Amino acid sequence: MVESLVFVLMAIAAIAGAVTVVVARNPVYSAIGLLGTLFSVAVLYVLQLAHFVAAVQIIVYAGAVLTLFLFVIMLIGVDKDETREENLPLQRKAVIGLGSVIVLVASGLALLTDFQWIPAASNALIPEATNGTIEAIAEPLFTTWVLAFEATALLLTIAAAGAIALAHYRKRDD
Amino acid sequence: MVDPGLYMTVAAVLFFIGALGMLTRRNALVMFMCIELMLNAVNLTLISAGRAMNDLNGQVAVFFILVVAAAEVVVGLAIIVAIFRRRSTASVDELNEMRG
Amino acid sequence: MQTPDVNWLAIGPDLALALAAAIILLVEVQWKPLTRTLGFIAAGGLFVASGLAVVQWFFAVDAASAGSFSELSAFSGMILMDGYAIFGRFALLVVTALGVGSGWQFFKDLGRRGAEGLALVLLATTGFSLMVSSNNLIMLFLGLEVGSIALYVLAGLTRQDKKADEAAIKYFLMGSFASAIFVYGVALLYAGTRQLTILGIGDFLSSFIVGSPGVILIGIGLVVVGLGFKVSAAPFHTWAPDVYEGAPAGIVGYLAGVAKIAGFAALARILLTAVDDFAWSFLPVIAAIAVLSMLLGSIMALVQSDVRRMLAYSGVAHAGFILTGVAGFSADGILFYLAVYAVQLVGAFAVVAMVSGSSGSSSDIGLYRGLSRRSPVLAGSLTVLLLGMAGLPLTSGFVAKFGVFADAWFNGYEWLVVVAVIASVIAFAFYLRIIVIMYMEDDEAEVIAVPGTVRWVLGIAVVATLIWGILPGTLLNIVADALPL
Amino acid sequence: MLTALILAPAVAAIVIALIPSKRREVHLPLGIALSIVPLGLAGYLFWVFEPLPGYQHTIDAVWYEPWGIGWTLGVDGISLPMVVLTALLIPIALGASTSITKRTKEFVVFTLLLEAGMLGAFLALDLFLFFVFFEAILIPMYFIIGIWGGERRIYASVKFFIYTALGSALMLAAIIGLAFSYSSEFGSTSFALADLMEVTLDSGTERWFFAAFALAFAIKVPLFPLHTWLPDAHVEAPTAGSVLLAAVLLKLGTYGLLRFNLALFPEASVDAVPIMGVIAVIGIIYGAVVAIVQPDLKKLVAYSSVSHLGFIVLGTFALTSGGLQGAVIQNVNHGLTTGALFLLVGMLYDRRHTKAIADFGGLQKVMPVFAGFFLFMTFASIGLPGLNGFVGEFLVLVGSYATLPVLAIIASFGVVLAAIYLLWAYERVFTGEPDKEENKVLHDLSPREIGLLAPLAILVLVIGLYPAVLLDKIGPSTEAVLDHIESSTDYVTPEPGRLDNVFTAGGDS
Amino acid sequence: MIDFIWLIIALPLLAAVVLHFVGRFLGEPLSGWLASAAIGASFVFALVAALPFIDGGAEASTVLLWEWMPAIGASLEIQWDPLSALMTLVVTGVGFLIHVFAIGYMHGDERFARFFTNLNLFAASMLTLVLAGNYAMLFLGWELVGLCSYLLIGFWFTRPSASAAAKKAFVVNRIGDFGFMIALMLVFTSFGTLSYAGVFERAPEVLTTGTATAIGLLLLVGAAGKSAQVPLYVWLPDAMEGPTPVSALIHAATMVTAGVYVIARSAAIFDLAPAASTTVATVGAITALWAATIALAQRDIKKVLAYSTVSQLGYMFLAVGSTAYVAGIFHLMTHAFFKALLFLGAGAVIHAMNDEQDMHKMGGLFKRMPVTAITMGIATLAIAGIPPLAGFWSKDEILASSFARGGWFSVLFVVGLITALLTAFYMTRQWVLVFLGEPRWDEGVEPHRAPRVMGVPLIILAGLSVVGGLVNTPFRYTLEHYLEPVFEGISLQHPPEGIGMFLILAGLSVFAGLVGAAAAFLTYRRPAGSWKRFEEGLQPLWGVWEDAYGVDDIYGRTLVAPGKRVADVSAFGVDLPVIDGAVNGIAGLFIGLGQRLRPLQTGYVRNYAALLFAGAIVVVAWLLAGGL
Repeated sequence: MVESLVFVLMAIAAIAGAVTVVVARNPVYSAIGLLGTLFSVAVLYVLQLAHFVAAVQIIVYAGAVLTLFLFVIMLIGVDKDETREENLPLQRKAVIGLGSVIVLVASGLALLTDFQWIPAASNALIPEATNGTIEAIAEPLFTTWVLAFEATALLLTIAAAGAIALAHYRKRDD
Repeated sequence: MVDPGLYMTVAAVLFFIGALGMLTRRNALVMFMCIELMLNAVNLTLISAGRAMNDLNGQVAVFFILVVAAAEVVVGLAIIVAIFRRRSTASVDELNEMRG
Repeated sequence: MQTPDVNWLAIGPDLALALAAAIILLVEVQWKPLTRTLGFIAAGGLFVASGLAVVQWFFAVDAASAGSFSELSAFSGMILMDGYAIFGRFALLVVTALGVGSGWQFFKDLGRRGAEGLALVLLATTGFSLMVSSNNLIMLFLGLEVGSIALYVLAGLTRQDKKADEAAIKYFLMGSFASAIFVYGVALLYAGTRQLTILGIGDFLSSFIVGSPGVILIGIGLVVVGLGFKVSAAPFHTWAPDVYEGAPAGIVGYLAGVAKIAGFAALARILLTAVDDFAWSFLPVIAAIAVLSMLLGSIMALVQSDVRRMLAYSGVAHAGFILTGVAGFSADGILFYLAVYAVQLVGAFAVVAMVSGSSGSSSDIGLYRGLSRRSPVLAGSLTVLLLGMAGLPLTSGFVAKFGVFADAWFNGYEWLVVVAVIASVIAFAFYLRIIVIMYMEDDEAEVIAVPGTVRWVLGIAVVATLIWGILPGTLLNIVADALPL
Repeated sequence: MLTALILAPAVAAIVIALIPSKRREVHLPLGIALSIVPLGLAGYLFWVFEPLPGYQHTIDAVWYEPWGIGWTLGVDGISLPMVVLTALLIPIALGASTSITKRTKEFVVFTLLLEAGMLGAFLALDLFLFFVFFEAILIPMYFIIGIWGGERRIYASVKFFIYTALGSALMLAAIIGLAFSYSSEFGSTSFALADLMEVTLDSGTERWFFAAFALAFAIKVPLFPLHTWLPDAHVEAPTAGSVLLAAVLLKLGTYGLLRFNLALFPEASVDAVPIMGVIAVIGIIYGAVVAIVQPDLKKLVAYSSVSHLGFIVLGTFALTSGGLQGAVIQNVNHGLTTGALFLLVGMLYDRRHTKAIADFGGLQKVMPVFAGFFLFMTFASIGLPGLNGFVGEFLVLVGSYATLPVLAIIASFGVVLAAIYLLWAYERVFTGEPDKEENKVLHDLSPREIGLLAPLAILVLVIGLYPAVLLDKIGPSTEAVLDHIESSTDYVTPEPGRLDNVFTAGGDS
Repeated sequence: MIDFIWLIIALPLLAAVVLHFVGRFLGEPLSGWLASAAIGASFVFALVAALPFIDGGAEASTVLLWEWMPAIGASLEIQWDPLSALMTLVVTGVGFLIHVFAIGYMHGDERFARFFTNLNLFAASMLTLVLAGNYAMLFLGWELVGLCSYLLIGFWFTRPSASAAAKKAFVVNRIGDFGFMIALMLVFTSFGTLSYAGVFERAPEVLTTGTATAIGLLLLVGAAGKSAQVPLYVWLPDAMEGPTPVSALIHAATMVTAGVYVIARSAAIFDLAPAASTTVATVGAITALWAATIALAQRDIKKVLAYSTVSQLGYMFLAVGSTAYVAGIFHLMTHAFFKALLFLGAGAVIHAMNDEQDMHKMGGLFKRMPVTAITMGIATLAIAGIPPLAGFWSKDEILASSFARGGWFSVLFVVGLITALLTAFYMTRQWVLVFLGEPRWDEGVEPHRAPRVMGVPLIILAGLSVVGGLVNTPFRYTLEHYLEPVFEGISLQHPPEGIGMFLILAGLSVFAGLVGAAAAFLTYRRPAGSWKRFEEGLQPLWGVWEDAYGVDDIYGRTLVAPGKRVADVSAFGVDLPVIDGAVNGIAGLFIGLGQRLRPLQTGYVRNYAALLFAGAIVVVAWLLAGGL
């Protein structure tokens, strides 16, 4: 009962945030909207016992990433309203068209077919199985997934090296 | 007890909002946020699905996707900054020398 | 409390590359050595990696022949060490070596940032090599991102040229968009099957009949789109021309080659082994994409005036041809095509880089006028490579095309083959255009001096093109063992 | 033996490629010298060839086993003449190329590669192998036209390349299809002609495959209305190029029709007889008519080729021993006469740097020997009995009358037209008083040029009077082709002289 | 002997080859004598070989030289029988004389040797034709003589008119050959062989009347081309551009009679096709009259002879058409004598008059060149059919035979009779214009007596023209008996029996001849003014005759010009714009398509994303549609 209530609220909040991201004319507002979405999605995680992931979501996203975004926005000073005049005549039509097609397909799926999001869903939920505590996550993370975990190291190395290579200007460079 | 399908639907909606954002906005940063939206949708999907199937791997996967997102952000912002340095704009509409 | 199942051999090559990259970065920070020194380190890394890959190969072949397939999956099923993966990895290594060799001038020009450049190249290769060998779709996604992100950076690495930014940002935004789509597809596949591993999905689908496969189908579709982007198949190709044109000439060959190899290797593996039970439903789509790519690519290439864009569109067409092989539903045709095409591509771009200068912006076709006089080596090898891409007999390109066409026909896609052969004839037209310019129009511009590394790269590419064209068995016999688990 | 024959020119090409471009004086002589080797081999081959049906000196080496492709070579009465002709014309073509001064080395290399390719195409008995050669030939020819050609050489070379490639592309599809049918019938893949002849196709598929092959070869021949690449290619190509193009490359088309279409798709071939016959005859008349008013000598000869090759196709699809023998021997004849005519035009061009008929007149007075050769070849090409052209055309006409009487009659009118356009051209170029100053100073043929033409002239005469030298070797093979068709379809070759088919002979059905 | 029969062909051929290569060094007159010697030798050889036939009883024999095109029953084989022997003798005999004459005539020409090369080549070809034992070989000779005629008509190639005439001759002949070839196709399809032996024996059993008629008519087409019959005669008058000996040898004595020979040869086939024979006869009669009328009004001395040749050939066709083959061959022989003589005489005159050919500019030459005048006079009488000269006997036999055939042929007989009258008229007119009356020469012309080398042949031929007719008189049909074995089993048309009938018919034709001759003599004996007035009086008919009914430009307007237009249209109206245009059009289509598609690649990331996303949706939708 509570779950459903929270779900509904958070779902609405998430979508609202998302919409803000897309429609807000000022990047700063978009960032705020994104923040909202991230939070509400984090809550939805919690609703599904993904505690650790939710935490990471808040820390990494809301904490690091979004700050970074805002920082860059300020840095390059695009914190002003974006013009709405469209220099691609077809673009807006295309977007609307695509949007309606999606709605069409989706409703078609929902109404005409017995579409199941999770055909392999088990009818009995076992909360312990998916209780995403740190231990629970850590165990597969460092056994089955250890290689993937190592691979993330590469990712970060690249991110670092790449960022430096792109943005960091040494002397004697050009 | 909420039907996991609903979670998935919310995720789908988020995903498509993000996608449409990609098509409408011309500020690289915002487009980029839309991508973050899409990734969030993916995460939500994974978690909901995993929960419904009593499988923890979903959550583990989400962890990695988060990392990827973070890395992408770093590089992406670096590129944007680099461009801004030379062109002092973040509007990709002004980056269309190459076409045809 | 189980312990991680570590298999050093399985990740040996990747480890070697990653180490080389790390060493390069550290050495750079510490000693600021000559780029040449770093080059040697990179070469060493590549060499060791290749050596280990060869070891893996023999191990894999023995294991396969012994029937002990369990030995071929490592890290508790996270990655595979089957012939398919190793072949793909080896191809990546070769392309990397050739790419670095041909783009050497570019790294030199980068000055201090050459270190990052080299490191990123090696890391990208590592990522892609993990991608082709991974069994777990999330792992595959990781590899994909490792590679892609590195490529985004590489595309924008030069500062001589504003086009590079444009290329980088376009590549980056589109790439992230595509990866998001791809990973959503993965998520949906997971939702549909409770499996994240390719083999797992395969077993699941072949052992259960899914009542409402809708979510799985959507998943397949999105995965196809995401990887279709990487291999620049129409209509997901739009980034390719701009990136090829904008990115530094010295790196484009590598960039294009590895993306194609990894993308197709992954796509084929997923389609052929994971969701093969849905072949009946996705093969028509694949065929359609193939047709679109072949025709659009060939026709658009006809009207390009910039050689790099032309090669980009020809790349689109080639994606179509390889997809024809996918429609033929047999891995070996695809692998062979990938290998020979990637080599030709890197070779061709080596020439392009020489003509328009490593980080030079323009590669207008006019620059090639009378090239046969100004540099017979470049003109001659480019001719051979282009003829190879065009698929003329006695070049590997012909054997490759023939292979995929035959597969498609044998799999009941006669009409696709007919379209494909016609498209390949259209393609002749623009390959010939370059040759015409080089040989049949004279222009006494300055002579181009070709450094040794490039000579080596071209020599290898040309010889490979001819050898595999005249004695295809030399490679086909290997490919025959390189089948996915 | 055959392998050596194919490799000899290839090796020669490599040898010459290794000589630095600076030593430009050696390339051409050396090239000619080396091209004597394959000629010798071909001559030997001709000498030891037994006049029997079936293939001789066959080689069957595996190329790539899983695909069932092989280095399968063999020579029979149908390919033998073409092989000899090819080997003979290369030294002559090279000898006629002294006027080529830029990039001599590349020129010689390409010519020799071309020879290797052509020999391979004529000797290949594996469809994959054949296709490889068939397509590979385009490359050197493309360069020969494109680099050493005339004003519009690029247009011509690209047109030539794309056009012919388009045809062969569909053939490739058909080849794959054949192999597939074979593998689904016999379980193993093979591209060997002998194997694929075993395949049983349903008539629909067979017609499609026939069409694909026919298209490829029809473009190569070229048959009306697919001929327009030919005049351009001829006009622009250098002398050697034109000679080889007309004498050998086009023959790949007629040869292919005879060797592959008839052998692989007998049923469809029999059904296609009227169509192919009509197309051929249209070509004969049309080519001749168009040739009449051509202002350019090379174009005129080119269109005359269109006309003459129509005879070959007509003979091929007449499906009588006369017609087939005529077709095969006409392959050689057209090669000799038209090749010689292009040589002559080329020699004229070297002196005067124009090919326009209007620029000449009264040449017989200034260069009688040249005029003599030209007239000789003209009459050979008109089909004067006693010269080779007649043997082929007469065999074809008389042979095809039994099955395609109406077409044969129309076709024989092409002989009249041939007289008109060639003699008119001769009249305008050679007779009258030489009026233009630059024409009065032209020097007659040099001994070298006479040496190039003499062998052709001798062959023209020998074949014209004693065609048995070829027919004896051709006959058994063409008979074998007929037998194959008769055995695999309900077609019966009409026997002239049998009372019951005096007037009901064949008919167009 | 018979095994070496091929020498008859080989000797002149050899001489031709030798002359071709070394003639330049032999020079004049040696090369001429060599040529003459060669053909003379074959004459002697032929004579010896023919003796057995003359005293009768010898079998015709066939010698196979070698297989030519076995697949279509074409082999090179020589048929040695009375007919071929006779033809050989005529060809070699007359040929020899003309060769000798030419030595004088061609004196001083810089291509003297080349002339004799071609002349010998012609002799060899003609002999191939007549000695052939196989239609294919016949066709070989048939075409080779055509070639030689082309070469010799255009011998003075620097004259545009000459080379044009040469081309015309060859092309028109080709049109005839077109029919001939189809005939051969029919023959082969019916018999499975082309050799005389095979064909003639089985003809009755194999051939239906239809086929026989078809073959016959097609042969006629060929023959009409070669023998200058209506409507294909137009090339012969132009052929007079060639040197006069050529006209004499090729266009009077030998080549042009090939048609007659072929029809006589194919008697076995025509025997089965009466309709074809009738056609032949009719064509012959029409030609005879048609050409005769034209000949009346010609001013060019050679043109008169040319048209008279056409007309005489018409007689021969009339003969063979009315199945009086012997008569045809007989006339062929006699005509060879006197027409050759006439041409040579004309040649001598032209020679003497410095290449003047217009008879209006001659006259009074009798005193200057009596030999020529007398010999030509004899020939004129001969051709006019005045007994007992050769022409009388042969022409009379033809007329008599056609009369005897009755029916339609009696109409043809009348035509022949009229022609006889006209012939006498124009021949006499010519002789008188040339030799009698007051000289009308251009100033500076000094006619001189012909050299002996030219005179002797004239005299010999004159002798033949006198006695030649006696080989086949109603009193003794020697020739007929001689040729019997050739035509055995074939119904031959003979002149009516009985001396009375003969006298009547002979009387008629002689009367016609005398009337014509007399009329001409009286008209043209008088001074130029008067006969000019006479000719004026016959206007406009005379004018029509003079320009030969304008047939040439009728052909020009109805055939040549439209043909050229067709060629022009198809070359520049169809080939380039339409067919080639289509090819380039398709190529352009793709380029255009590409250009049209380029804007798709806008360079805007949002567009790219839109495209990609749209693609994604399509793919997904398609998968769902297919999968559910």
